[in-house]
Amino acid sequence: MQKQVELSPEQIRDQKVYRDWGLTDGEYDLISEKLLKRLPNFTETGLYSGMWSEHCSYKNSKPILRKFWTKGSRVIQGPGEGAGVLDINDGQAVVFKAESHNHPSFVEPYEGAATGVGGIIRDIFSMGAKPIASLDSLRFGELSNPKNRFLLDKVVAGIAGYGNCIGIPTVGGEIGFDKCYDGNPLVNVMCVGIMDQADIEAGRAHGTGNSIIYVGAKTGRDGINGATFASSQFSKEEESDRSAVQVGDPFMEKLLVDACLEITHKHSDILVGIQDMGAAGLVSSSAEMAAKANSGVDLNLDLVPQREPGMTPYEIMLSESQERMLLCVKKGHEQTVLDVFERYGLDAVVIGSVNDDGQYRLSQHGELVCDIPTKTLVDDVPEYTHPLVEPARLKQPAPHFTPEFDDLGTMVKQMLGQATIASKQSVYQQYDSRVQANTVLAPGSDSAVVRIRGTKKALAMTTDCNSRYIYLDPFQGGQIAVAEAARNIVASGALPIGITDCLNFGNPDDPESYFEMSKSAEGIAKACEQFDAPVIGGNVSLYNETDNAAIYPTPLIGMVGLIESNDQITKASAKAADELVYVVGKTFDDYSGSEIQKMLADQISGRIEHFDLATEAKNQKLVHTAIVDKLVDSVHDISEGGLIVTLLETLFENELGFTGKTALTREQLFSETQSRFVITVPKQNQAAFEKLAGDQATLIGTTTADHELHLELSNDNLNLDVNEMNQIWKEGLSWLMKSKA
Amino acid sequence: MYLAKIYVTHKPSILDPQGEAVKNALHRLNYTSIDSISQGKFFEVKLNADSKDAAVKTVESICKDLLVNQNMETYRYEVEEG
Amino acid sequence: MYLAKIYVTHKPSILDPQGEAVKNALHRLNYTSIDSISQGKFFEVKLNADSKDAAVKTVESICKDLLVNQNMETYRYEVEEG
Amino acid sequence: MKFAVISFPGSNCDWDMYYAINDALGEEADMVSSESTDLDQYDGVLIPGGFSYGDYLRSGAIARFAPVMKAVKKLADAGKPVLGVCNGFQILVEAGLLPGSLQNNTSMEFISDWAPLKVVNNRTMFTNGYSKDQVIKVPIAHGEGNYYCDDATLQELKDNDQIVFTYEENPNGSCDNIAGITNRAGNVLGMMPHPERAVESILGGTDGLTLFKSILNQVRS
Ligand SMILES: Nc1ncnc2c1ncn2[C@@H]1O[C@H](COP(=O)(O)OP(=O)(O)O)[C@@H](O)[C@H]1O
Ligand SMILES: [Mg+2]
Repeated sequence: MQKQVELSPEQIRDQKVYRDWGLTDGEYDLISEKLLKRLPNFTETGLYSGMWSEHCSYKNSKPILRKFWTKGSRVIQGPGEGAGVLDINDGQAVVFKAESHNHPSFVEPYEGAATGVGGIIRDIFSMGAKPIASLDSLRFGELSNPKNRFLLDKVVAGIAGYGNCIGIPTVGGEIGFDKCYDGNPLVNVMCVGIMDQADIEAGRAHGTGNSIIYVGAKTGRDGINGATFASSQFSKEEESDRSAVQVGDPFMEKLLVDACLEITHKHSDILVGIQDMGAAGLVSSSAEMAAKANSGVDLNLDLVPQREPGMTPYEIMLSESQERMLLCVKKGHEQTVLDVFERYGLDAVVIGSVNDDGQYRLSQHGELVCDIPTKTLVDDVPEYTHPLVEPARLKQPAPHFTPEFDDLGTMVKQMLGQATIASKQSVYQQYDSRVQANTVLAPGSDSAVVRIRGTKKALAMTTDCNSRYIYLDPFQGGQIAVAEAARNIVASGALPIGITDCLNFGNPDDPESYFEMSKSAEGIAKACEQFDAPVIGGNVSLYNETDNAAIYPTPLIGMVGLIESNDQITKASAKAADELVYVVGKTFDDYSGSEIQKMLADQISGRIEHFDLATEAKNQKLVHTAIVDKLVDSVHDISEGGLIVTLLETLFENELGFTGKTALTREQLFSETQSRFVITVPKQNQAAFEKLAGDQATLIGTTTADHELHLELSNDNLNLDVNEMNQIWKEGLSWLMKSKA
Repeated sequence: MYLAKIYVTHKPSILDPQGEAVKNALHRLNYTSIDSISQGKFFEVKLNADSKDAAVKTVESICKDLLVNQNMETYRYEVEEG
Repeated sequence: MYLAKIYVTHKPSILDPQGEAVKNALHRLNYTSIDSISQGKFFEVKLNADSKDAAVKTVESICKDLLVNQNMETYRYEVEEG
Repeated sequence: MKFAVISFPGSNCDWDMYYAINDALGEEADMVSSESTDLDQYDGVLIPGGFSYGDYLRSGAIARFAPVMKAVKKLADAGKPVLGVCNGFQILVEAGLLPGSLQNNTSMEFISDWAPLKVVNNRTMFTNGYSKDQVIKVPIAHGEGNYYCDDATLQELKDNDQIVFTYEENPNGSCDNIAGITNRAGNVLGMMPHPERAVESILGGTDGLTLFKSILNQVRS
């Protein structure tokens, strides 16, 4: 037995050991002088360090999160619970949330990504909802670096390994590559669930004497105090973690989902509250459940199922072992709940009870090892506002960039093979996107669409964030992230109803980084109101820096849209030859932050121009109306790579061709002006569509059956074999992955 | 030609869901005398090398580079002529 | 308490996609001296038994019943007190 | 007709199968736990996909010992239809109801996609609704779908017309492009592709529905 000798309270104070755990001198003084009026012991100090970490307390980001618009007419549960809940009519609700698992995925990519998926799924079913789909959002450094190829390979395998086994389809996502993610990959995952509104659960523990039940995997020394480490910067020397890597067990979680849903559906009368054990494990779930209900808990740690002998209270409480849930159950009814879990072969144990004096009390081996007011763990965390300083690059943006290249056809081919542009099929074909047999649009279209069985409704979902724009202009970039997500939602025939976010940023103590965070949040908030898509939950991941080099600010937007009638579901691929092809929205010379700028200049720079929310909303409305009026066959939004990439992607699936003419320049084919779509319209709808569209859409040509593209431009002509382009695009990513050393 | 036998096992504090599942299955089959079971990997590698030392060096480095996930696993090996 | 070490390998004539994949990966990493590689499983089982003979008997039968697919795999084991 | 859909711990396509029968086909299916021991009231058994017992050790290896498997054998011996899809196929193979084994895909990656399949034998109780050599489109989603058997077994499969579906483009390295086989008697079918995911046009096609209709045809005639 490795019984550790724990430091005494005085040693902790004198040696300032709390600093190693991420508590500042000020925080420690607040705890000992004001909150406890005594020195906290070893265990207590550990609990504060976990609960007061950024990851659990949002102490640095709360002022920013308050900027978000969270109201909206559909909101049933906004930010604050495990996940947000929106009304989708007929007494049904959708529940969703996104979560980051950046640091664990860098340390151990397969398990880090897998446990990220497992964690976000627990947030969804702990609300009482059945998880119906997951999405991911990934960022890596360039694939020329073998470490990044390794990370991509393993992260994708981890997401697939967990999602496929548990049987929740991974229906969409996105991947981007930029140098700034070297050493700081981003792994964000989002999960969506549905439920009857009557079944909503809350993470609360109240009612003196009610029992606290622990269920699921045994507690081991996995990811001890991971929340604290997730809230600190990497340095190169410290790549190896002290505690054991967390390993996911999707089989166990499948049993947990089924068992917990059975309890929330059949025994809601005796279930007081339920919450997953995520960051800061047992302490955060139990303290939060109690604090929300103004109560306290008494827990006996000897009863906690343990995988290893000799675990200390600190280790037990701060372990981040996966696949565990905490329930509060009415006194006298414990057996009913234990029986359900037993039928699923799961460990479930009463480990304590709710008290009415508000204390958070832990005992082990007959000794009281922690006795502190529960609220001090959760509600008394100081909040920090930080100075904002506008980064120099934003004050004086670089001059306008104009792409220069020789042969247009060659340029198109190079563009299609870029990691960020090329098809992600080699990734998403590793994800079971159809299990549950509800997936209408699997990965490969603009947003994923999942129908709701037994109704005419369907949900559209997407993850988006072009961090290059946010780097160049946090406020407009934040708006664009939301606008782009909405554009993808609308393209599939849906209307946005809400978003979740994952705010991936650098060190908040850096005023420039904090400025980016603050401004982009303002941009997101503004755009959310415009598209009637409130923020109902999210997650913050700060300190994404290695040796002081920060990532581009990357506030991921996960958006969900509602389709009232599933005959409106629209795909990105053109269906047939002889259809009219229109571009909705105007094209300007917008190259700042574009893929072509990155390719030609090997960096991004400049000012974001020609974006405004009103135009965006107007164009989206046109597209949505045209879909509802059944005037269009396909809709594909224009994003990275510009019009030419979108046009080709429209043709690929059905091996179509295109002939047309436009007043645009050849350079403008790569412009990334926002608020645009490529749509195809059957000829018989031409008059009706043009009447509706007015000058918002421009006819550029027709689809043809011969898989050739002929496009006349104001300063060039483009002739391409569409199938050849398809091959370059389809194989681009595998090719980059295989260029292994 | 040399033959290397490489044994890869879980580090003790790392969760081994696979071993757990196999143990539970055996218990259900009434093998109640099974106390614990851990599942690892076993590689047999044939390789060319100029000397046993050189072979050992290669084996050591393929373990580190590919066969073993040092975050979670430990390994040992035997190399013999064969 | 007894400790059994069980080694499960593919029958030589049977396709071993895992071993192939590992070999190819090693070749891509420039370990061209690797001639062949086969990947099997390695179990460490702790079990209670009255005698070594009894332990061996149990090990033999859990192999046949569960651990090994005799269509494709062969096995060997060592049992020791421990 | 009354089917049993067998649900093992870790099955995750059990409800998909259940809905395919009850909603799309319009027949009756019950969800039956792998702990149950009696299937006498059923006319056929459907073993769904998923990761029974996590697919730890080998896929299907632990499931084969579930109490229900004795009853499945009994029903198969009685000549009633038994269909195993994906993990169901793996379980049938481990249980010895079908020959051969299913190994890792040669890419060592899970693959999820639509796969064109050729109906090699349309004279089985599962395929009488297709025409011979018809190419149908059915989703695949598996990491261990690489069918393998020795040469003698393969010859037997051929001689007895036990190969029912083959892939048009081999996604996993399976021998002779095998996607689905029956037992010698023809009443036990194992296949990696998921017919239960291709039973409604909104999901991308209905080629899988024909398989379930074929079972009905056979039983009714
Ligand atoms: N990591 C991923 N996981 C799942 N699907 C992905 C992933 N990356 C991209 N996709 C899918 O590929 C398609 C194209 O993605 P993307 O280029 O990001 O679309 P857009 O630019 O329209 O947002 C989408 O259907 C998306 O869901
Ligand atoms: Mg799109």
